[in-house]
Amino acid sequence: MNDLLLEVENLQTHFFLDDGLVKAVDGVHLHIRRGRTLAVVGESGCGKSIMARSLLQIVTPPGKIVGGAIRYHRGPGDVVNLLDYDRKGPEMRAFRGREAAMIFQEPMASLSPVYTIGNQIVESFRLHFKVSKAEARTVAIEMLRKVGIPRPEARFDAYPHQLSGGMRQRAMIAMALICQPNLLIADEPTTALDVTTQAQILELLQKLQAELEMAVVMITHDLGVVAEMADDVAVMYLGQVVEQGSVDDIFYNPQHPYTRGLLASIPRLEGATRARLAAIPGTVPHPYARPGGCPFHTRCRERIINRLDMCKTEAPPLVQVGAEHHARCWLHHNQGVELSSEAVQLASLPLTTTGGH
Amino acid sequence: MTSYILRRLLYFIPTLLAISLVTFFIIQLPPGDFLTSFEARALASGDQADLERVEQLRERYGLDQPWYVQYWKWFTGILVGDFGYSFQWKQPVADLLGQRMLLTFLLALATTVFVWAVAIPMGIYAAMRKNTVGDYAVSFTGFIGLATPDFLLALVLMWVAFFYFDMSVGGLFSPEFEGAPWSMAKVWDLLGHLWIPVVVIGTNGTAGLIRILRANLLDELHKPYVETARAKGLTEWHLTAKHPVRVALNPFISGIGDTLPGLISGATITSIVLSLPTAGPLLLQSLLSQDMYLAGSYIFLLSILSVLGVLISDILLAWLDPRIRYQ
Amino acid sequence: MDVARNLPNGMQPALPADVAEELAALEREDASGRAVATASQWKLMWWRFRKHTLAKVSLAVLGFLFLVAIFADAIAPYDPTVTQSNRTYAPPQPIYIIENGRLTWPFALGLKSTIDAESLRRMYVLDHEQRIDMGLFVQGEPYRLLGLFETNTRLFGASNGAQQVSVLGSDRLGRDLFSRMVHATRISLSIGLAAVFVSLLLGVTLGGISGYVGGRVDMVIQRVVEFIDAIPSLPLWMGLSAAIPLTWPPLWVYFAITLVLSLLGWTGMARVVRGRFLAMREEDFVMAARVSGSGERRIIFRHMLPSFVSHIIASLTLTIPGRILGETSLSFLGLGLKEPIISYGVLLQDAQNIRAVATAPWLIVPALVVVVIVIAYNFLGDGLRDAADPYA
Amino acid sequence: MHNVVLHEADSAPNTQHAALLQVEDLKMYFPIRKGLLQRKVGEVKAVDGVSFALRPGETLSLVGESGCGKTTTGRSIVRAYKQPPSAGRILFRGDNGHVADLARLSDAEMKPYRKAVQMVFQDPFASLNPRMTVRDIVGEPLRVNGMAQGRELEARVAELLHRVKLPPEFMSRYPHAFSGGQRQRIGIARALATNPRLVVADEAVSALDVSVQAQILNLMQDLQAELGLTYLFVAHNLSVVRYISDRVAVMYVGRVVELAETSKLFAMPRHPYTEALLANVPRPDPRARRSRIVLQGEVPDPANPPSGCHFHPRCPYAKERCRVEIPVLRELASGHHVACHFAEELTLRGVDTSAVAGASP
Repeated sequence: MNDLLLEVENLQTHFFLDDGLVKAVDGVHLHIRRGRTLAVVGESGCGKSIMARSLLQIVTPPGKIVGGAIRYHRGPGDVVNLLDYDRKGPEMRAFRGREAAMIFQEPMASLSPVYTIGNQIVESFRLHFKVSKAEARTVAIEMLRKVGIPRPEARFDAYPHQLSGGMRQRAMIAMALICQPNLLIADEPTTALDVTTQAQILELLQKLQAELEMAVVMITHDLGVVAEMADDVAVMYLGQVVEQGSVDDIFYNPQHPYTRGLLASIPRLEGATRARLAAIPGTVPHPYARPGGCPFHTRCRERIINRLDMCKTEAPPLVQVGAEHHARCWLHHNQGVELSSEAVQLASLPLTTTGGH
Repeated sequence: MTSYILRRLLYFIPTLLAISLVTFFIIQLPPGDFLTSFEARALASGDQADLERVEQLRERYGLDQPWYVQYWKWFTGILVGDFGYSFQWKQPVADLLGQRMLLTFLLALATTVFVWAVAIPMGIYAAMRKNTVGDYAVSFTGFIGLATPDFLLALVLMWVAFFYFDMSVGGLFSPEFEGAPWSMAKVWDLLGHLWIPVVVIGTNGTAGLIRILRANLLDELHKPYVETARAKGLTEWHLTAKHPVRVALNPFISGIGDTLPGLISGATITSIVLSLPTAGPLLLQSLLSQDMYLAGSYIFLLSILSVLGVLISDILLAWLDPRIRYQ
Repeated sequence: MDVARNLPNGMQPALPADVAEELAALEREDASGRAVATASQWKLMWWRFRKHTLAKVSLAVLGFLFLVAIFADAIAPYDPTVTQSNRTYAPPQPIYIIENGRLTWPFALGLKSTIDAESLRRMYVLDHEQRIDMGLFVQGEPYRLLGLFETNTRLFGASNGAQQVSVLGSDRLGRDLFSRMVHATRISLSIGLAAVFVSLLLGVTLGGISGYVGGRVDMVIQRVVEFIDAIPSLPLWMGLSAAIPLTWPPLWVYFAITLVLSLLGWTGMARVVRGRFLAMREEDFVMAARVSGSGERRIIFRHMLPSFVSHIIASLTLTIPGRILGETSLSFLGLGLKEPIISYGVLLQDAQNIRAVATAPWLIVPALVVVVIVIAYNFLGDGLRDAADPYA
Repeated sequence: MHNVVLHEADSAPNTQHAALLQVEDLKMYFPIRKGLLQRKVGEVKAVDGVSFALRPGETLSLVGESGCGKTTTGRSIVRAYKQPPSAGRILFRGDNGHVADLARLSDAEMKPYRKAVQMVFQDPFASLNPRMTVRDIVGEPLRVNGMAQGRELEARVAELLHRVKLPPEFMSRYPHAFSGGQRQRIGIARALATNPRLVVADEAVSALDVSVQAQILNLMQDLQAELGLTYLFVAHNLSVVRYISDRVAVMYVGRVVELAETSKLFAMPRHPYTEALLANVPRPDPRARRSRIVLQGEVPDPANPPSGCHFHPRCPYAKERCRVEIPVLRELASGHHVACHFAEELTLRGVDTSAVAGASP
């Protein structure tokens, strides 16, 4: 398939802190396809934001990408491993902003308070394209119009604090899309917004994605947003992708106990009132005290019911459970309960995808 | 913006009044009457001209009247350029202070330029190279600078110049230019002498500003908007210089208000040690001899200079930071 | 394969009793059982502070200097006020512990003095013939230890009480510089603390009122703070010090100078306290305490104050060196403490002109100690500030 | 003390109980001060005439977006602010049947009612004093109200921890040792310490991860059943509200725009804003993707709200009348209150509340 844009293989990003090593991202495999939306979903501390930053290599010390590969398919047969580039080098900087752009959770904090919106939008454009100030301004105002900011000529010279939250996030989007990147990474783009504003921004993102035919990586903790936006979904828990598949696979045929637990525990709008939710017991462990074996084993009902003791000691491999559907769980391993250590080694190899769309 | 500046200028008036009151209070504090001792000396020496002058002064500054009359006469005098009379020098204060204040201000200005020129690059360097040998070197030098009293630095520099270069480093001019009229050669001579007091006075402020800038910048460097800039593809230097440095400089600029009084204080003590023809040594003498109008005018003028510094820094800050401007 | 897998979304089977128990046990494991769990604020701060090596060293240095200040009488080998005309500007007599390449009992050399015929100044050379053995706990002039016990044992000195060793030389009146420095430590360290204590009282009171009461009161106090900050401190200090009558006894002068130094210094503290109060007022846990029925006094003393006491201590530590430098500068100029009080500034008066420094460079040594003290306070303050908020 | 006769909670269908709490035309304005003299230049009308009643044992949820005044309403009721409400009455029925207007009580007069009215906060990190042990935090209401001390207090704290399913041996630990969910349990234990009758839960589960959010919601339901608590549940998330509330009040810029039984409000909203809110919640159901009613604009600033019906600039059904005339909250059907001029004429879309999809029994 030539629709593959970015291929993440066994990505590992670790934080070297005074109090110990935190393996924020610990062996993540992902495929990001052109024109599609991949949602990466998980609870706080699962490493999804660090994973997103690793894609652009903007993780700063004490964090460091310590292993893996990020292959960027620039065109047919033109594949580069981004991790071969120096994190501060010119190739990586040419990639950032131009090929892949990013928007962040808190639009107020993510915009510099002392420069105008226009200045910050043009900055990115003029960095990657040789254009005059006047041309850049025209393009930027056009972009502001496109993201639905009224009176863009006037807003070009406004400061971030003069805009409302929703407008700021639109400005952020305009800033990210000004170079027409192939990939947009959106880190919780609507978490800080009200529901009605969230709906506006989500709709805007969908419209722009279709128009610009870009791939979107959507980082979120909200399964509602995932269901609305995603084509493919990766569920993360403690630095690993525990399950990935199409949005239908994940929502209607979840295979990992964590995904099932998550789906059962989210409150829904429909249904009887004053009902009970099915909670996952315990809390996400502290990153310093990461459990051995399967990281989820301390909270996994199914492990306890099925009396699978290997979950405590050995990390499960990513098992293919459907055409494009994988889960990292012993329950699905064909050997079931008894497993040789060789299988564990096999599991750490990169997964092979079968076919495509 | 204009209304902001006008408002700030309006605040300036009560501050001016308050400073004049405080100054007047301070110069009135020491026990004894300057005039009385002056008179006694004049009587003892039998100087009739001095005795007459005593009467004139008593009349002109209302010295036999209650303190508020004295204050009013003194304050309104200042407003028209009459700073009073120095009993010790037997001259109007304004004549005595003129050139010395000019040199004091020049020194403070030169020092500010020096402080900024040194502190900004060093502070940025230390923050961007956090926890490297370079950072430690800058920070440690800064600490030494902060901890060394001005006079010690002055003495050490003088000592080094005296012993190793056989140079006399006191004063701002070589003896041949001391009383000479201004000329290019004199200016050149001044510049040759100026660097020692500038370094001595500036070291302390430089060290302080390096620390402030480094700390501010380290705070800013972790803000999300820096990450945004990084995600755009800017180089580390470019994104640091354009974004966080700009924000980190804000407290720096508001620091002008604090820096100026500091520089002037430093200048006072350094001037005394280096015997510079600035206002500092004159102040010390006038304080020791309780020459009230001279001392009072000096403290008053320095305070005004400092308050002006705060005013300038506030206006600059409003100009630089849109969040303040639109408040 | 397994049971749970084929259940529809959200449907959970009823758990067997032992499974439920195991889940409950898992939940207990969550809260980290480490010592950290029960560590109080101060313990957490100490753990953080410990990582700051420079701050720890500084704490040790300052602790040592405070010990010197407390036991100054015993540590100083001689009476700091005794003048000796035959030892004016006597150079330091180093203490040797190696003789002919071998370790030996510490000793010093005596001084031979001659009078230069031309300048009429006394010149000194070390007398290699005259070996003076040093001793610990030697007998010297009597004094009162801590002002209580009459004794004449001094920490160290020449074993033979009749001989004199000035390890740092003598000043222009032949007084032993080392002894004078030991006594100066007492004054200079204490005046820094005292001045900061007065600033603390003023700052906490006014800042607290400003932050807690708010409104117009806050506004007035803020204007006063701004005003005081705008006045350059040294000229004002000089003005105020000059107003201290020359006839006052030394102790009064000491207190007057302390007051002068602290009158301008409280504004920083007031700012800190006000800022903390304002921030704290908005804290959820303060609101929670109010909802619980806690009175204002309990809220202030049980909830607010403990939250920023550590910050106050840290910023206090950082203002002490400024006061010490202030005293030193004033006294150096002759406007602060005066003889017979001995402070570092008073000692440095002797080093006021370059001639004196050129002939007797050891007179600069007190300034180096001031530098060490100031640096130590700065490092200590930095360490405390970093540790002050263990929950950040 | 202001004694008032509390009438029957008129909004409750077939109610036999008198209301526990009746809020009448509550207003909370915060001054905006500026300049050298701190002159008042305006007011934020955070809560601008809110009325509702709470029956004993029920849960009423206040729902709305940021700046709608829901949190301020909750906090005003527990008198968490130093200033009293600007106007209106907060009538609370004490244990002995006496009714007091909490809005007008002084701090001292309020004290006995503090025991009966408690609060759970949103942020489990900020709401626990990090410098106090769990024993001191949970025991504080007991201590300051003179209800227990020493060993008795310790026993009561242990019992409370047990109730919120935390091991009593956690008592001597500090908050930093706990996760968000555990901290929120501690916060609940503190709120329960004085055996309150009314608990105001201010976004009590919003800051938690979904898996933990479910635990806390279930715990709160269990506690309500065991202890007969009455909840005022403040939230922005409509899907959370469904699980815990008997009735829901939707707020917009300081006013209640709709108040009804949960199932009715969800199934048949009568206010355009409620309809939009329901339509804008992203559904965790990819096959149910459908066109949203995307509202224009954003929530207005409560310091400077639009005229007439605050919602009119964003309302797809707005007419001229909405711009000029403020709609009053009126009872449309039994127990269903709406503040919209055209509530009768509009047919609005709700959600399906009959199915059990997604919820466990």
